[in-house]
Amino acid sequence: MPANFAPSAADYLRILPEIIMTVAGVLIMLLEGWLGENKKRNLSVQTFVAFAAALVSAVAANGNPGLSFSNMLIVDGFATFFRVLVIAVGILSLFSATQYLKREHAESSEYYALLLFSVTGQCIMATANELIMIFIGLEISSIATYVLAGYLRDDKRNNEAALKYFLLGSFATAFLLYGIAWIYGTTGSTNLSTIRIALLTPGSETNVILAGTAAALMFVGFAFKVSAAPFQIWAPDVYQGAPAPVTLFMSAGPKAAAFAVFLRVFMTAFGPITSRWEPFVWSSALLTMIIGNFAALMQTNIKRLLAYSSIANAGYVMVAIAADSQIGVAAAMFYLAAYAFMNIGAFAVVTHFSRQGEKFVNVEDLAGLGWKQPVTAALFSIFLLSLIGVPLTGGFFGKFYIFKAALDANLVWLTVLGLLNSAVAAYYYLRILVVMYMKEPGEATLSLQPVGVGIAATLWISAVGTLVLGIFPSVVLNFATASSALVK
Amino acid sequence: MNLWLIPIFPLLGFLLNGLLGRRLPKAMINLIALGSVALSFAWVVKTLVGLGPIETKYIEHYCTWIQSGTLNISVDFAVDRLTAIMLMVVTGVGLLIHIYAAGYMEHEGGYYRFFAYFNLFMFFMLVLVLAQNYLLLFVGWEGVGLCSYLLIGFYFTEQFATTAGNKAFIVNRIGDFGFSLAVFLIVRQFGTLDFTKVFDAAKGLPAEASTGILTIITLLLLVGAAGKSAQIPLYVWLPDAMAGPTPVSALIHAATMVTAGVYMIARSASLFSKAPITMDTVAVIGLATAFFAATIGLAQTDIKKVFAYSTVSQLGYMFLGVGVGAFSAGIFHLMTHAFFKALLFLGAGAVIHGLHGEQELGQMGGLFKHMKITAITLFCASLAISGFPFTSGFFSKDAILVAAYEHAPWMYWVGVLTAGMTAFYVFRAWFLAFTGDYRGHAHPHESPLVMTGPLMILAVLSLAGGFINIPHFLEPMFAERAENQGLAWLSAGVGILGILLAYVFYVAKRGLADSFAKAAGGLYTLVYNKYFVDEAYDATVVEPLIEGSRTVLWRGVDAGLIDGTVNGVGTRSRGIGSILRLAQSGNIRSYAAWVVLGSIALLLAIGFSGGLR
Amino acid sequence: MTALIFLIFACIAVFCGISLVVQTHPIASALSLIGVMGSLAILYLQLGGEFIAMAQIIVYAGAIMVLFVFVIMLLNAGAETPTFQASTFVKYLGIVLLVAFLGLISFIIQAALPKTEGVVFGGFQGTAADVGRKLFTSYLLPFEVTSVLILIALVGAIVLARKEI
Amino acid sequence: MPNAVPLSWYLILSAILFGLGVAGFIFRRNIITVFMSIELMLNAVNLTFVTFSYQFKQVDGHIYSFFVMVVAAAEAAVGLAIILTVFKNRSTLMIDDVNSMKY
Repeated sequence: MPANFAPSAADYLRILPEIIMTVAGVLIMLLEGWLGENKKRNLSVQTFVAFAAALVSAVAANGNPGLSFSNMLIVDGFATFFRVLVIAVGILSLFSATQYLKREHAESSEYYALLLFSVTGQCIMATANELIMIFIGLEISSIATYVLAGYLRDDKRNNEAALKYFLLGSFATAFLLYGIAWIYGTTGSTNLSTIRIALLTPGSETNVILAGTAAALMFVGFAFKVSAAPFQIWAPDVYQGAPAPVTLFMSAGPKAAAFAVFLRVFMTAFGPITSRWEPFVWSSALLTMIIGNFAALMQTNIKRLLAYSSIANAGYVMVAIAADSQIGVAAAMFYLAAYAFMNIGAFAVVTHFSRQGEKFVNVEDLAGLGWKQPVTAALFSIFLLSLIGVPLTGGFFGKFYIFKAALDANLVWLTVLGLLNSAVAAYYYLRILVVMYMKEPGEATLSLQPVGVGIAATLWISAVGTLVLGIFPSVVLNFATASSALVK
Repeated sequence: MNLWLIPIFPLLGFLLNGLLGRRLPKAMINLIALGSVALSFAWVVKTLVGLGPIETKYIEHYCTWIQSGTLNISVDFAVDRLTAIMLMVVTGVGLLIHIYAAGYMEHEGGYYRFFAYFNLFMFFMLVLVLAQNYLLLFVGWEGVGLCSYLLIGFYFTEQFATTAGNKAFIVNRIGDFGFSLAVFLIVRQFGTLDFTKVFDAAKGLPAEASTGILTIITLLLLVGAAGKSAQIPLYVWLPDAMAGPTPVSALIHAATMVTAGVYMIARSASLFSKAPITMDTVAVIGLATAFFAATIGLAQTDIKKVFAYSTVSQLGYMFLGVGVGAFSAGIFHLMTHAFFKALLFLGAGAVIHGLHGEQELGQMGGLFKHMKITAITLFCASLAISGFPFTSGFFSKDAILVAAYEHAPWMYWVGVLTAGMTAFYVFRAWFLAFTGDYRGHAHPHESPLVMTGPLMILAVLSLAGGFINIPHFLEPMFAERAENQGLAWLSAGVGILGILLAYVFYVAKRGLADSFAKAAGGLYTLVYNKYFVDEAYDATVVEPLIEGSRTVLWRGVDAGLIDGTVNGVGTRSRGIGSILRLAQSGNIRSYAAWVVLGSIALLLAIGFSGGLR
Repeated sequence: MTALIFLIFACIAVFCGISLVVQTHPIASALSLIGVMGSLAILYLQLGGEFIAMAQIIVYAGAIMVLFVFVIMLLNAGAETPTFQASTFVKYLGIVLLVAFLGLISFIIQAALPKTEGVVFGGFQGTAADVGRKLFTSYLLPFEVTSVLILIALVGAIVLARKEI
Repeated sequence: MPNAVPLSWYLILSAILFGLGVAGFIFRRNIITVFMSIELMLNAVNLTFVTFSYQFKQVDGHIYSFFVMVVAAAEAAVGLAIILTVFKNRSTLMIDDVNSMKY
């Protein structure tokens, strides 16, 4: 325990992104009162500035990596990767939310503030080096997301989504906490590195069993947050019910952050007892892929379909975790980045298309989009192709690395079944493409307005991101590989 | 040599036409689309002239694509003799078909879109051919599949076109599954994807140690090749793919893309030749496909369908060739096939064009006097595909059959029989279309020069293309096979016999065919319905997939298990509607029950078995 | 003495816990929960957690539960109306399974836990001063971060409950 | 009767309470009661923390349970607000009635 507890300047620098976002969140709520009704639109600009500043400071913080605040936080490549990722997700969801809120006549500073706070929580998760910090970060992120999911509180679907998300989320968190309590009891600490050391010291057999039990309980909590089977069950309902830009955010940000802590906890703290948790991650990965892909086959609601696709994608990342290697971690990181872009892009199209009150959310409604708005449809196609895993997109390389990592770890059957799954997955993405390009435009498509600035920005950035990750994967992959070494 | 320019031209064409095409006049679109392919062709010629005899492989390295651990994949293009042939075929035939398409698509909607996709296809096909490692090849491989899908579904208003596009895509996914698994295994085994390194490493492996893994890898590659090249059992998509515009059928589904599987096997010859089991499988699949598709071709009445099944059949020949180790013969046939099959399709397109969209042979007849050029050029192509002496097909097909004879004589005999059938049904189509009396209602007319020009060039190539001695050219890469004049003449004789039979059945003694079909009865029905393979696929693969997930997820688990314990069995089973519920019942408590069940399962596993070891 | 107190309050806690699960009226459930919390506070005291025992009473039983009761009153929530009749067999099966599962867990804990000395009253005193010292040194950051959490809860509750968006 | 209580008794008690919380979540139909079951689970967790704190003779466990309480308070505020909105829209507190999205 360090003797001097007073935080140093370096400590503050390392949590500068969180500080910026929190302060900005508070300021924006205050600003609304001063600005008055007609200046509301500037709120999104200010939020963007805050995000951008946080992004810069997150990158800057990586220049001076290390532990801070009595080992509560760790800033390293891994943390920076996920911080940048979740802040980027925040920015993209901000772009698409602005237009949505205006459309629903629900623009208010609280939405932006909650978005900022939620991303703050995810940044804390990314940097946390302590189970208790992870827990608090997770709760900040989750509670803000619960509220966002029910943001349009006069909408029945919003309510239901929020309630389901909240009740089941808290339920799963209780399991996570119980796991934390047991790991504390087993090792006498909640610091990840200390736990690792404690588990490495040759102890009694019972100790390992208890640690395994604790790992299983924590697995429940994390698997719930990343929507991995058999704890994926909340995701379709919540994704369907929440406002489209919130779904966009939920499916990328909190998920990425939850995977970050998942990776860090299981690789660092539970690294010594791999043989205990690897099998259940393995089974969960397989189950997740199968449930996600096969259930998506028969969906008609596009939000629900994408929700199942999001579950299936979580399954692929679980495969990378099951590989339990440095390459696996790097693959998971890469895939999460690629997934964030393609998924956000897809949901941005849904946001744009659904119109006020989310009237048009069926796959069939998209009929003829390819002719009515060729550019939107083309961008959507890029995202779908990436989700299918066609070369030159991020999704392809993501899957490539993941399955390569799995093969390197001798998970031959998982690789075979995973590849089969991604072959099945092509079918339901394809259905969207077919409807878009090969059906006559229907009522929904004909009444479509041009794409607004915010959603256009989201679409283009996501498309560029997807393609860049597919054509020049080295840039991100090298960073991921370098930083994955730190997670051990 | 700037090899990268070769694929870049069509890519530029795609971008220009794709982004600006809507606002450009047709002449401009033509200029961009045709010009880019012409430039690409010119650059190929310049490169090949510049490289001279290409004794060794010429490789250009551009950049490192992926550096991950020990795996290093770079963007490299390479030219060797095999590539040179493919480049000439792809850009040359591609250019001719582009020119033809400018005439054919004249009055179709979405003109710019069509050429944008067409150019994109050329780009990916050239990447596929030039690639120097498996990953880059896979990029091209997937890309051409995508373009094929887009172009099959080009007439999006027709429901059939969309389902056909789906079928093509999904079957190709099965092939891709095999291919990608093979790629992973190659990485695992050799630590690289670079062709030269992989093949050198494979050569260095001792036979006992390598046979097993190489057999698996090559079998998986074969799955990929079979999907792309429409071999049994993955051939079902190709006949349906004819729903696309005819130039697409000619370029993608006859001359170039579908031969990618053959090219890939020839490219991986070093791996395949060390896996005798796979080689035999390739040969048997090829032969079976050739025979099987030929029998189906006998009974088709749609002119494009006839040629589609003949494509499947000819691809089977190529597989037979590479399967028996005669890689050069396989590639030889690939080239000549590109000439005469492109010609057959373009000719068929000209007929359809002249008849305003009529494709049924029953609605044709006596067209010779209306469209002489088309008829004559098609006749040349038919001669070539029948293996008539001294046409291109004669040389290439017989090279394959002779090699097959040396491998196993029975393969030769089946092959010869197939050759006879091929000659029969191709000429059957020709006679039905061009001789006799006109049976249709449209006003047939000859196509413009922009369409007949390419036909004539291809006709010359189909007749004389066999004198390009490909096996000799490829000798440094693949050992040349012995010749056997006697066998060659025998199969040519069977071909001529087939032509004569067709003449007897459809010109000299009309009605004989019908009575014959009647006599065959059930057999004819079976063949006419393509052995009910499509129906079997639906029943065995597609339906169970959908139905299975529906049944298992909707009914089984939740209704029985969760609701049973939570709410009591009695009430919930009331009403049929409530039986149809998933695990996703929408009920929070049931969701929580799932979470609990999952956790209990985990804990039990940990507690009892000491951690699921 | 320690054992007796433990047994008494453990029994109260379990009894109240069961009561929470079986009562159909939410107010009854809420009161049961307060009972659990109160008895747990005593157990905390036994374990030397004086600060946490007080917080348990003041924060949990005092603030959070009042909020619950308030909402129950506000919404005028009545007793649950059974929407179905669970068959007796299933009911008893459920109880048996639950007891069996709890027994199993108890057994595992009993067997797997390292044998340490028992709890005696006063064996360890975590005074409020100790807690405070740690909270503002080692745990400074999480402590500060929880302020964000509270802020979110505040904003969230307002967003969801106010009249217009 | 022994004067010292084995630590495992406390842990068993917490496991039982946790299990009761889980049971409450699954078997109760009033949303508020379901939510209270979660609070019961969190209480069980707190007991575990405090027990282990005794075992290690350090106050860290107390601090963890303190944080859990803070989180529980925050959750209660937001959760009850969500329940309020659900009630406003549907005029019901029965959890089984909130199932419009399924399959």
